[in-house]
Amino acid sequence: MLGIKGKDLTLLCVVAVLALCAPFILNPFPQSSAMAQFNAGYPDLMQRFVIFGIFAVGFNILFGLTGYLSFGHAAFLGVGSYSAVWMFKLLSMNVIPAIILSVIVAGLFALVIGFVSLRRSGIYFSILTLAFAQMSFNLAYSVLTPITNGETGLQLSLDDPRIFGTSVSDTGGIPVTSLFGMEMRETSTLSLGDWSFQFSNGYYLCAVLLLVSFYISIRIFRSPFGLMLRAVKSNQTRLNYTGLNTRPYTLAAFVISGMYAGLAGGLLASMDPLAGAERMQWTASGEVVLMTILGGAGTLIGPVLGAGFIKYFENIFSKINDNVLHQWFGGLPEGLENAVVWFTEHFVGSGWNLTLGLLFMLVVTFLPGGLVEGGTRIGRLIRGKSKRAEKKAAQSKPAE
Amino acid sequence: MGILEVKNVNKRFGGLQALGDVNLSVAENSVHAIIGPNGAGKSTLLNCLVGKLIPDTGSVMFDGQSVLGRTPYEINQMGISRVFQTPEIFGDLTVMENMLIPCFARRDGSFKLNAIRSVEGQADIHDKAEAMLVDMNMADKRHMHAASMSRGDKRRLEIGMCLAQEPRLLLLDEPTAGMARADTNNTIDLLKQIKEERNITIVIIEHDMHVVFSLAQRITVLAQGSPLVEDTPDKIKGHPKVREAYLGESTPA
Amino acid sequence: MSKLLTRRGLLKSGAVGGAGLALPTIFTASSASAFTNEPTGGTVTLGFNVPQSGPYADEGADELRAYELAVEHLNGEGDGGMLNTFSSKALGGNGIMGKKVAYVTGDTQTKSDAARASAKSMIEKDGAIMITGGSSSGVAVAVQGLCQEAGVIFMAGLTHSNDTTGKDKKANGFRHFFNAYMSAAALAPVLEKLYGSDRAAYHLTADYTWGWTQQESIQAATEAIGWRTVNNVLTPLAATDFSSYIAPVLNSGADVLVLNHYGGNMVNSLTNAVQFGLREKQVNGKNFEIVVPLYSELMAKGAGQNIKGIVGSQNWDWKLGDEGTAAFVKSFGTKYGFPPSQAAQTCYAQTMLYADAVERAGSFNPCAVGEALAGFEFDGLGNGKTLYRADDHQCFKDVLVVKGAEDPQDEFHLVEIVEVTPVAQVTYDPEHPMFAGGALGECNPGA
Amino acid sequence: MEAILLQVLNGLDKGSAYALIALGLTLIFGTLGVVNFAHGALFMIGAFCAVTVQKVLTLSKITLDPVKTDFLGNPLQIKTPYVEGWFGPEFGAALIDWSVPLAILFAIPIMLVIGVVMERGLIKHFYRRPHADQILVTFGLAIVLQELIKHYFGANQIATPAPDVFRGSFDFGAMMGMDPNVVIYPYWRLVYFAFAAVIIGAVFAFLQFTTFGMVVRAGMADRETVGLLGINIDKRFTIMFGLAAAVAGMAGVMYAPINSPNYHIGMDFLVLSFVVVVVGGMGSLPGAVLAGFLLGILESFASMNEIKSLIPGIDQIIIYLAAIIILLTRPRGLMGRKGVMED
Repeated sequence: MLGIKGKDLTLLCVVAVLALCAPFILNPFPQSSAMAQFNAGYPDLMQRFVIFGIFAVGFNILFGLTGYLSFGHAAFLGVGSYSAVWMFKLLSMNVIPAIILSVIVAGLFALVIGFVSLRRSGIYFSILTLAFAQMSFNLAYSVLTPITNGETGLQLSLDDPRIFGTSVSDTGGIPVTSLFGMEMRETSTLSLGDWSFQFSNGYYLCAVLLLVSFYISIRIFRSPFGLMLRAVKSNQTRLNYTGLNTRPYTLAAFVISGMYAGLAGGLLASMDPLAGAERMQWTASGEVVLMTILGGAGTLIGPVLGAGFIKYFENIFSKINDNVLHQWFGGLPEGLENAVVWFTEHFVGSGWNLTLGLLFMLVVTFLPGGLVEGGTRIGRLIRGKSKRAEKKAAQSKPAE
Repeated sequence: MGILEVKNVNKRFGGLQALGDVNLSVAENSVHAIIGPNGAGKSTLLNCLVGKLIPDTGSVMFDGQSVLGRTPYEINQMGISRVFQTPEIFGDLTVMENMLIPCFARRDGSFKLNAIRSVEGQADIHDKAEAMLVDMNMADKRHMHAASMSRGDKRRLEIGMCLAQEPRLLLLDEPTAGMARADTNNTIDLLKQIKEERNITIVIIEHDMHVVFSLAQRITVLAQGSPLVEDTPDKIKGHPKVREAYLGESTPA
Repeated sequence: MSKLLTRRGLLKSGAVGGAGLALPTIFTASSASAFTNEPTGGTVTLGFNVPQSGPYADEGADELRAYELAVEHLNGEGDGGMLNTFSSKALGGNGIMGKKVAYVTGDTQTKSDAARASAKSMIEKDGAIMITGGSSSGVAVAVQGLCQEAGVIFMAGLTHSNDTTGKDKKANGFRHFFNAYMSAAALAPVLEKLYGSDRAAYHLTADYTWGWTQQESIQAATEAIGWRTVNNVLTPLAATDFSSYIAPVLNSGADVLVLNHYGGNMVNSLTNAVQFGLREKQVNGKNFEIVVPLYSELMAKGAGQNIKGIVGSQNWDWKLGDEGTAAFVKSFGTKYGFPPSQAAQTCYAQTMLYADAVERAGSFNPCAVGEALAGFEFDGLGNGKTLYRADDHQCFKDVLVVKGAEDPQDEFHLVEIVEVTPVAQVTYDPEHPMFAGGALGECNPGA
Repeated sequence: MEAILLQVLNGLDKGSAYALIALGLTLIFGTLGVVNFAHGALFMIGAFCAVTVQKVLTLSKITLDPVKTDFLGNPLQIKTPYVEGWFGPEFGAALIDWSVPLAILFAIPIMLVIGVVMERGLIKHFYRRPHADQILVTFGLAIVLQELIKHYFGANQIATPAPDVFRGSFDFGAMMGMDPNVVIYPYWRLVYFAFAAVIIGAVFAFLQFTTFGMVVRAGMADRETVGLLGINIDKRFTIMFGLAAAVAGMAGVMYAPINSPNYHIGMDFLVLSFVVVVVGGMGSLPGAVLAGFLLGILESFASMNEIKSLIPGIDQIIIYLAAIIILLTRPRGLMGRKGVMED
């Protein structure tokens, strides 16, 4: 089906089911329970999961396959966002032209940066991409403010000269982004007893695009092009002496992953029409690197898992304050309650970064293949089969 | 006129004359060996043939076309394949995938954005790779990680990958270096078989005289960057200058 | 947290998504409520969105302390703080309109993106009816825009850029903090008094929107008292070492250095300037002076000894003698052991003002609340008589000119008040060129 | 002319900071091949050694003032540092005043231990892992260290002044016969420059002239061969890690008076130090130092008003622009070795 089969097809179906049912899956706890804090099934976060999933899937096409570690991919996401917002300002509130433009602009930007950076490999390549992205960020924050609106970020205003559509909506506000009249922010709520599930148009647009992106990524992984990219990672000398020119292959991978980043940026802007310069900072580029490695570089599903993992901690753990903790541990004796709260406070609220840092270390130390490996191990445990020998053979890295 | 014509090639590295006025003519469909002591310039010469090094002066013509100024992949696309001293294969990929790559390179040229159709879906390439694996006697290893194979198998795979490109000239850089005797013999047999079954010119650089004398039709002896003699194996064996310079025997007084 | 059975995100209309799903339960059509996150249970949820990571985390922590105190007071716990001195008596210590006040917190990371994400989660997930907090103008403008679209009220925290209530003003957004223009208007007469009217100023300006608006304001105000502006040099946000910007100052003919920096930039540039010994130098026969237009307690702490004698402006200071300030300092100091910062006071006041406006409007509807706040005159929240101007939702009140203390008695006395500039002197026309170009637009209740 | 001289001075000073940080990083990253994202955190911990020493020295005995009151109306607490009680007010005050230089003595052993523990406990297991894994684990470590510091010292910057004698600046211009105040430079920055020169010199001498250094240099060039000689290169690499941490830490201590440190100061320097090391060329210590000074001087020149008015915003990007140009014209940076971290 769809030109893919076996495990890949299963994987795509699993991702499809997960993505479509996310509003249920991410809201497992009843509203009134103390655990409701851990629910992640609200539109903004679900959109972020999916959008950063797309970003990471694209990054993985470059990094996972060719091994070229770009430290400047956030620049493409940022450029995508800016293009999309400009499209909303100038053309129309329909998300389609905005997303198309953001993919194209990010692709062109990636073509230029990739063309220059790919003249070097290894760490030299990483630093070149980093340098380009940092230049973009610094300029966007300061000198380019007329285009980027600098510190605040580019946003819509009431006097945008929109060619198709109005500058001001009927209610006197700024028009909202839509897909042929279907508003992106529109959300329906389903209440089932103490549970309530939110279905947002925007989320479903993102989810569909994630599936498309994921599908394309599978096709690329399984194509001769994907094979060549893996060959680039494995042995460039042999590739050259097999009559293949590595540069166009790596450049194509770079541009494709830049376009994925542009798509993610365009979607971010479509869900919430604001493009901030921080999106291009090195920390943002570093984040997608971390997502990919954390999930499992070079695997299909890993980057999506990594993206979800990091965004979950950023958005859910940072919101747990001592007030919440006292509610949770209110049943304990006073002294113990305070001790537990004091201890837990290190890891939540303003300490969410600490938890994330510790988890990075734990995952990479004990699960060398990232979260995907964790999944495989659990799967093996469940099936109860010891495939250790087989696994070892498959994993052993080349000695030379 | 041979298929490979090297004329007056000079190459200096700083103060060292690595190659001095090398002339070489390799006849089509022959096996030509280049021997010489360490530092004689064998590898430098080979690197000049494949575009890794550019000679200071002189010309290298392959089938009437100059290879100078072309990159390794362009020269390869002209029909020259190279086997390295240490097998250069795609260690992270399976044996089958290793074999697929040259097949694609043969069909699609140096770059093609073939990103949608799956590898499995391209039956012509698949069959060709499969056939080559069978030829190389490696079909049972097709799902193995290339890096986890023995040195001899890696060499066999590398040669197979070169052949899959259907080159007109195959360059072998000490193909049996570091191999056990059994592997060496297997490699010799394989090369003999290739010589018999395929229309292909082979240039081989080798230390192991056993290998050289069992394969080569002509031998060039390099010493200190320049050709000492060129002749048939039998003549070379008895040549006094060669014995002195290379085989390390002093000429009887 | 709030125990609402149904919550809605940024919704507009009917149950489009659910039409196809034949489920045996109710899809709550969003039109059921009149505005976003209408509180239906016994609690009302406020969203406190402050920096918890990044360089402003301490400022964020102080804001959060103030919010927690405000919630206590609103719910009738503690000593009531400024509730007792507030000129409006609508609040009775029984929550807001009888509903107990609950709150959620989030981390802005001082990034527009992260701040918006955090605010969105408060609105979509936790059902927050009002968002407040923040420690930079970029964040304030970004979150204000979001609240406008989502249909909730935004009560800005610390934001000093003219744009927040200038070209980026929004009907749903309100600012209690003062702005760059007001700083300049308050500072100029004091500077004239202290340093004379024949001065040449050299500006170092953080190269982003807030820095520019402050520089523009200060330049205009100082030139009006006869100063010359020798140069204005933009410095990168990421700069940590300002030596190469400061080194040429002495030789430029300027005798005053104006540092249009905030936070880490300000601490570093001031430290660097003092290191260069600028303050001991004589130029044009006058003592060289340094001015830091926007001060904060935390920055003063970070710069340590270097702030001695340096003049700047503040929105509020705990050493003000009025009744409201005293009450606030007492309840804050008793609870936390140190006096509140100006960020804390602004955040506390904003929460009180919001709650009071709801009570007076008799509704949580943002439009009703906005109407109650617009043009509202009050006293007793620490800044004396204050007006929430209807034209741009900016508070007008006295502005403090302060100076780094020469010999502080303890770490809480790092700055001393030089002058309290009366509100009349810092008031400007809503159409002033520095604020022109935006429009409040219509208030948006969301639904 | 004066302006140029001034910016050369500035550049040398900035450069010495960059060079010092890059030197430590290149010992780990350029030679051991470990991508150490925690290097900035080591610098930061060094700076907090200075903060800690200052805090310890100012630990105070509290007495109540009979007259004055604090902000809540309670009697004012007067703090007298214990050191002033023990050693007399004068010597005690001098000790506090000199807390930053004193912190160097304190920082060296601490940083050595931190470096060694870090290598033995964590990094050791990652030598043979892909660089990506190294990035993840060291980045995680950096966050953890940073958050711990934030938890105990707060997020705000903490003023750590240099001793009083180094206040103010030296007038180079006057010395060279120019007008006074034209070319001035703060004393503490001159100290920093001299300090950096000494440390850099010491590290080079150590690697050049000791047997230990010889083995390490050989090991950097070819780890396996040295291992075959029966020399335990791993142990020496551990010590190298400690050394690198100590260099980073000392750089941090001495930097504290220039910019009041906060928990984030390491991250601010991290990216920059990577750029410096790579521009210098992987595996080359002299390269890292050279690149540090070069980028420092370029950055200073770019911030000159004359140049800024020519190309607005050039000071925002100069380091990155220079890095790009250098890496495109010199494939392995200024002095990089072939084959180090090129794949």
